[in-house]
Amino acid sequence: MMHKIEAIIRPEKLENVKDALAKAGFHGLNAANVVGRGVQRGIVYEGRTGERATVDMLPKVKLEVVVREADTERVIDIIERACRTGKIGDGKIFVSPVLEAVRVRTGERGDSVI
Amino acid sequence: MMHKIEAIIRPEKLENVKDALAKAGFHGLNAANVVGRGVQRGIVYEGRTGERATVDMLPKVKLEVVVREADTERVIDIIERACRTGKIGDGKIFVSPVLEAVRVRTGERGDSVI
Amino acid sequence: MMHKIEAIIRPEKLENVKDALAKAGFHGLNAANVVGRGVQRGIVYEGRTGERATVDMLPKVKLEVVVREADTERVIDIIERACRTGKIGDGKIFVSPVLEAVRVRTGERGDSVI
Amino acid sequence: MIDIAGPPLATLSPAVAEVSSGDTGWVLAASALVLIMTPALGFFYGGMVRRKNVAATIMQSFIIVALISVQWVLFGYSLAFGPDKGGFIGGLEWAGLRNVGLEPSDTYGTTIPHQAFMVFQLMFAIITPALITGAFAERIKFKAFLVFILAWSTFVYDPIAHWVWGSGGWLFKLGALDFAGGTVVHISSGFAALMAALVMRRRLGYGREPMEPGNVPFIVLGAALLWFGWFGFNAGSALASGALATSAFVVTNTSAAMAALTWMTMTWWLGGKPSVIGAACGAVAGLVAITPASGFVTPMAAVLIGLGAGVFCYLACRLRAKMGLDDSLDVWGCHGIGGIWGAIATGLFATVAVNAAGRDGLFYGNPGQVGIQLAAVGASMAYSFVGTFIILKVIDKVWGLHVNEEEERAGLDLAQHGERAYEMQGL
Amino acid sequence: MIDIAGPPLATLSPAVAEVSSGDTGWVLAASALVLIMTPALGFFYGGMVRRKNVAATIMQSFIIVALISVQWVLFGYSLAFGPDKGGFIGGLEWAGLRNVGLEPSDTYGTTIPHQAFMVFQLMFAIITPALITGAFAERIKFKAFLVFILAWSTFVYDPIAHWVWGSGGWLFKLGALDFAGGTVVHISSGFAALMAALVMRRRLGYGREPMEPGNVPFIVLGAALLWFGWFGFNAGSALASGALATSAFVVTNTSAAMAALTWMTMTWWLGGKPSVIGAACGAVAGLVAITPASGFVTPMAAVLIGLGAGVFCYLACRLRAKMGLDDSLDVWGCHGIGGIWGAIATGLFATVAVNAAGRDGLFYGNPGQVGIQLAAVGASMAYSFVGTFIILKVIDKVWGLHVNEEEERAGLDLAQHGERAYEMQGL
Amino acid sequence: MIDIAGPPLATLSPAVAEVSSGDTGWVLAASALVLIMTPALGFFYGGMVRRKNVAATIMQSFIIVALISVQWVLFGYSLAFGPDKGGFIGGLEWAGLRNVGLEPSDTYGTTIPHQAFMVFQLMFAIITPALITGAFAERIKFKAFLVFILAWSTFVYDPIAHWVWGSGGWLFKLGALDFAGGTVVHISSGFAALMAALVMRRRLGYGREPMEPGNVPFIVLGAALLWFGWFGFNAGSALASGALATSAFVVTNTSAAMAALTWMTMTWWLGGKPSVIGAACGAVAGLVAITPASGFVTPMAAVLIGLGAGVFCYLACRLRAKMGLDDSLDVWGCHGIGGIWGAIATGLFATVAVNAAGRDGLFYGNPGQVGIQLAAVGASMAYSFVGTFIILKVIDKVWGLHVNEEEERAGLDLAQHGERAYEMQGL
Ligand SMILES: Nc1ncnc2c1ncn2[C@@H]1O[C@H](COP(=O)(O)OP(=O)(O)O)[C@@H](O)[C@H]1O
Ligand SMILES: Nc1ncnc2c1ncn2[C@@H]1O[C@H](COP(=O)(O)OP(=O)(O)O)[C@@H](O)[C@H]1O
Ligand SMILES: Nc1ncnc2c1ncn2[C@@H]1O[C@H](COP(=O)(O)OP(=O)(O)O)[C@@H](O)[C@H]1O
Repeated sequence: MMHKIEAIIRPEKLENVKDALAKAGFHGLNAANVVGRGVQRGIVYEGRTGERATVDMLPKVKLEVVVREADTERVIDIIERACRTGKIGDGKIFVSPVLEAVRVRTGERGDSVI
Repeated sequence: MMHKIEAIIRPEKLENVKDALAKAGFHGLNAANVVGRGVQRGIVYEGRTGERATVDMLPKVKLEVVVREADTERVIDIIERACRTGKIGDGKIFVSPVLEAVRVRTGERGDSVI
Repeated sequence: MMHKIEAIIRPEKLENVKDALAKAGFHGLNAANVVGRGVQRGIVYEGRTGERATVDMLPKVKLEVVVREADTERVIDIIERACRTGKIGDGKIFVSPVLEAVRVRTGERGDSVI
Repeated sequence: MIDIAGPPLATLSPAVAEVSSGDTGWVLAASALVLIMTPALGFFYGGMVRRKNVAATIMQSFIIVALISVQWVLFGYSLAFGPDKGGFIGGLEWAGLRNVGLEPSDTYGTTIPHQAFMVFQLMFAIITPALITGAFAERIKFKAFLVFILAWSTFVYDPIAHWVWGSGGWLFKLGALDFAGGTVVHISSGFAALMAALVMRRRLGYGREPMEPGNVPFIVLGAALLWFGWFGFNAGSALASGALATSAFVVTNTSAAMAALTWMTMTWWLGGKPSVIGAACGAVAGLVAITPASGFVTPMAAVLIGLGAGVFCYLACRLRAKMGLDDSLDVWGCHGIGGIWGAIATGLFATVAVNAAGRDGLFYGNPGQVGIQLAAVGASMAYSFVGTFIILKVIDKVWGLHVNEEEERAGLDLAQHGERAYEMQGL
Repeated sequence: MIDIAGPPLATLSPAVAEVSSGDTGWVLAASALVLIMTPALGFFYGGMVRRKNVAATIMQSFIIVALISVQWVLFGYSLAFGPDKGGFIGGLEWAGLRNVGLEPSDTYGTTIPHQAFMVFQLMFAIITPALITGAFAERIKFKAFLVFILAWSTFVYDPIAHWVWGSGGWLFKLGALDFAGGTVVHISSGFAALMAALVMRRRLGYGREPMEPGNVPFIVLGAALLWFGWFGFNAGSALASGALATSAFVVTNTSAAMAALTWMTMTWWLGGKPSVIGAACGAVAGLVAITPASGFVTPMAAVLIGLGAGVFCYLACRLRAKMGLDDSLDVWGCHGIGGIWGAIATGLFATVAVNAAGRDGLFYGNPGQVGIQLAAVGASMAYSFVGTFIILKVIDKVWGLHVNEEEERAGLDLAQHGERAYEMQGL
Repeated sequence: MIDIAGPPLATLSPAVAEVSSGDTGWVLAASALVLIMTPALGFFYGGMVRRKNVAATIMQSFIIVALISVQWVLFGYSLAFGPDKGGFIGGLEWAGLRNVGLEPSDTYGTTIPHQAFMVFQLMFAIITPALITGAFAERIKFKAFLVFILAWSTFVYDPIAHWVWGSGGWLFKLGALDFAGGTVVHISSGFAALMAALVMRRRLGYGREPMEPGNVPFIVLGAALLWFGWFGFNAGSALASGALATSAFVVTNTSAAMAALTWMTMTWWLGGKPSVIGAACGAVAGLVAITPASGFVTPMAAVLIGLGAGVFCYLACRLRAKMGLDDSLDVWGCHGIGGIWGAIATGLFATVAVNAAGRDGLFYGNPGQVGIQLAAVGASMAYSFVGTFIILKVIDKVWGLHVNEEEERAGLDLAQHGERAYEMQGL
């Protein structure tokens, strides 16, 4: 079986984590822009003329890596290390099961394609 | 175990559902822009000079909330109520299993982090 | 049970695959822009004045279709055929379990809603 | 457009009715420059609103160009500059431009075709109501907006223009100095905006949700084109090419520059960072403040006028925000306060050394001028304030002023015009 | 650029060869104003296409400025205005601007340097082919485009310009009134566009997929700058500053304004919502229609001309859409129909009260003028129609006109120029 | 602004101190045109940077307009044009515009108000330092930037302007031909840019990550407005309307056009596709190269000058890239090399047939002119190079030149100004 590791991280950390994963041999991944809310309830936005408002949804990047079950811990570890600043807003990682993987180019199946 | 609740909703309902979830104590969530097609097969787009075309992919927001299994029903309920207009295009909610959750900031694991 | 089929494909193939799915009766789906890296490590970008750089994250579309377990193979097959060019970068398909589906408009549950 | 006591000089010599090709060329060029200011304002404002409202906001300025161009030709010009009726309004004798021909008028701009004066004035009639649109941005119904503009132009702008610039106008006779429209253009629109912000409900989420400007480059584009066009506005108001136009050109540039630097510095100091939008707003504030003074003051006075504009207008905008008033794009702070500061500054810094046809101000030994300036300010302020109130209330009763909540959430671009500003990036 | 029967007035007095500084200044300023119109057109068109084609569309207008500027200096000006050959074309005696110096010509613009007339005319030669680009937007190969523009300019524009404006040109002699280029510029390009839409295949997905405009603010920016520049186009065509230029300026503004209001109202009425793009297109249609009339009609006539432009051009665009013709950005509806309406309207509303060197139209007791106008319309229409057909067919044979499907899907920005208009937001 | 040997012609006839309305109108219009060039440059540059830096980049140009406008009035003009001190610098006698009035100067622009000359010159003083900003784009601290601009203007630009244009300036006396500022504007800024690229560290990821331009339409918008404004720059430098202004106008347009075509062709040939950005850069390069020559050469010479600009500047930019030098937006390639080519080309193609007050160049039998041109080039190049080095080093020591890594990653818009260019599309 495979796992999908979804990490919701600070946008500015994407470069870091991409490099770290590549170094460890994990090339396959995809990422998208999301906005999110967590313990980090938002930041104060100060307008043109000093008015304040709270932005509760902050821009994040959602990184997805599908890996063999055996690699899950290693990948989590790499992501954690690459993304941790210790401050609120560092993000979350979620792991979920993946039943099958297909390489579109060839039709190959299974965890060899990832 | 945890569940990931993915709700594909009308963009204009995001504000509503965010507030409703926060009131019920669910702060953690993320959202992204998607386009989708469902029973609502599309709307007619009328061009500059009256020509018509059908847009079959409509803009939606995909909201993701990871929750403890025990909270799943409550969260579904909150989302349903906040997003229902009764008209086609209200959206769908999908629930899938999540095996693990990690807080990047601290390295904590398990359903206490969500 | 249901499956979520996530396909990361070339953006220019979205039109194709949408049509093919509709023809086979699969209307429900959603899609989003992502960037991704895989075997296709990137392309060379040539700047204004001839300087080169490698873009390792390429724009892709992530298509999601939730289907009845029984339809999984057919949908994979349709996607594969609609998206295959045989060249690196054709993309990947991942299948994962979905426990529940809800139609927001009516509150209906189960695989009849998809 | 110099307002001085007594009958306009030109009327004294109605015989000199020859068209000067140099002056006409300059006034036509200046008219084109002022024309581009209103679409420029559309971008200045359009860049400040959220992206769901950018097209609608630009549209408001653009369509005003069209609307007032027609109104002016049909009757607006006649109301403002036609034969005087009791010092308050012009008659309809010139409606449809009857009697407004290609020979010079014997009253206005006596070396250029009467129609050249008419079209130059038109550009002022266009931009003034357009300035107000910043006050009700992102929430007004398009239909209500159109009616408002037409009514406001006719019942507020045209009379005030007559008072100040029309031969026979009562403020004209009082001896107020207003070279290029501080009172008529900026104070009238600035206080109309204040009233609009008082009458209309605030934008949904105002003060809670961030209302981030949708497109900062558009703001700067608009400000730059406003600056560019303002040379026509002020230097064109000499209605001739030469020394006075040059002087107006120089002080206009100087005040804009100084105010841009000042406002930016204020944001740096009070807000922590030098704001790009602040620099753009500052330039506009400086242009506003120099407008009435532009034919009467020296470049060094312009430095001070710009400095004052940067400080006063910025503080006025902050004050407005603090009071929770949703004058969405700070028309009052910029044009109302900038206009008042300019009118007063004219009373302070004016000198006949720059313009023999003008008057000296306080610092040149004529303290009385400040009082006259304040009278002109007060009159147009009060009239515009009350007039705007009545017009808005009537419209609200008859058609409703606001879009409904759903439309406001969706944005005016889609809700009012059925067009998104930018192609939906629907993959 | 007044076309009236008989030899041009200037030739009667070749002695008066002195440069007027006022007139030259105005013509240079007007030339600069017209220059900016072509990039403005690029934005007007660029905003209407989908975002994957915006840079390529803007590029088409921009590179035409460059291409025709060189063509004109090398031989284009000589073909259009050089010594007449049988009423049909100018000779190559002035190629490379030989004999085109800094003294006034004894034929064209006799109070300004000959090169000033040449460069003013150049701006018209630039914008005319640029107008056509709206017809084949989003699908033409860049190379085919370049060849087309060069050939069309040389074989279609230059001759027609000679017929109508060249001394000795046959339409010139016929007595057709065309102040600033209704026939030469708008009808020729409008019908070239129609032919292009007939010859070329439609955009992929046309009529099925929505083709949402990529950037509405750019459309308005383009329209506003076109309006601004059109003052140079029309008022500059007086080739002197003064009463005639003023009159042209005023009617230009009035017609544009009225047409913008009208078109917007039509979209409100037939489409349900007042369209921003409609207001912009309307302004352009009004500018087109007033072009031939701009030196001959009164402001009130301009109101009616603008009204007609708004109604007729809008309906023409809808008709075009209904016929499934992919004149992608409605060049024919705007320029072809607008140009015809303008030419006819000139025959209706022209009056020597405005321009003694002109003629009266139908409403001023000269019904014959309409016929002359129609002859000029018919001739340039037919010539442009046929010429465009031949050029396109030849190019299609030799290089192919269309990008391939894959390139069209990807967009011309990437496929033809290797550049995306906006940075990929690759996170 | 013609630099010829001997005392300026005007000083010979100080009696003729009357203001010409035609000339003044043209110079004011030209000043407005040049003013818009600097914000235009902001868009030209702003479009080339990544979207996270677009507002900050536009801001740099915009705020320079403000900063130098004030500097110039306070002391800059006096340093550059005030009473000569040893051929090297002007005195402070004209600080605060003392003695700079509305009568014509007896030295500069003798038919226009002295302030008109002053404000026209101001526009050149504004754009020159703005050009340099392309060299350190996307990484300079805003505060350091402000100090740099103020210092560079004062210590580098003002002296060089004095040498070349100031009456008494040593290069002026040498007999170098520089009609509109090839040396003063382009070579000085181009080599300042080269030095900036040498002193400052490269952008993070330079040469590894793609640095895709954020907004190509803005690049073309900027280039188009630069082209438009450059008519004021070059044709305005005649300081009068008439034949010389016309000639400058025509060659300016021709060179820009030819260079745009050439650069585009070079990218097609060497890069595989005709680049939109290339066409825009080419136009600018052609404008740069024609600048010193614009009052002295024929249109056919302008074709060759444009051709050379397209080839040489493009190759210079590629060379720069190959050397790994991060002159981010190719200021050196465009302005440094374009300026040198223009200066030399002036020495080659100048002819008194175009401008009797000028000189013949090599191809007209005066080989010595090339040497004089090279002397002027060398002097301003060397002075600017060294001056820039010192200023940058001092600033780096005192305040630091670079933003830190985190700020650079986040982009200058947020890091330096706290404002995003485009609204976060936070759903
Ligand atoms: N329960 C959840 N479901 C989905 N996404 C979540 C959830 N909780 C947090 N997130 C995402 O994770 C991001 C970071 O969470 P946050 O609580 O701010 O981090 P931290 O735990 O370090 O303070 C949020 O912005 C949100 O996008
Ligand atoms: N089978 C599916 N898989 C993935 N997404 C779906 C599926 N069916 C519907 N959706 C998403 O849900 C959205 C709303 O569905 P729709 O059928 O229009 O709603 P309703 O059931 O209320 O009519 C669609 O736009 C699409 O994004
Ligand atoms: N392990 C993975 N996890 C998540 N996404 C992946 C993974 N591997 C590949 N992808 C996605 O699939 C896309 C196509 O993969 P690629 O390897 O380039 O295709 P191919 O196998 O045809 O060469 C990538 O751009 C990336 O978005």
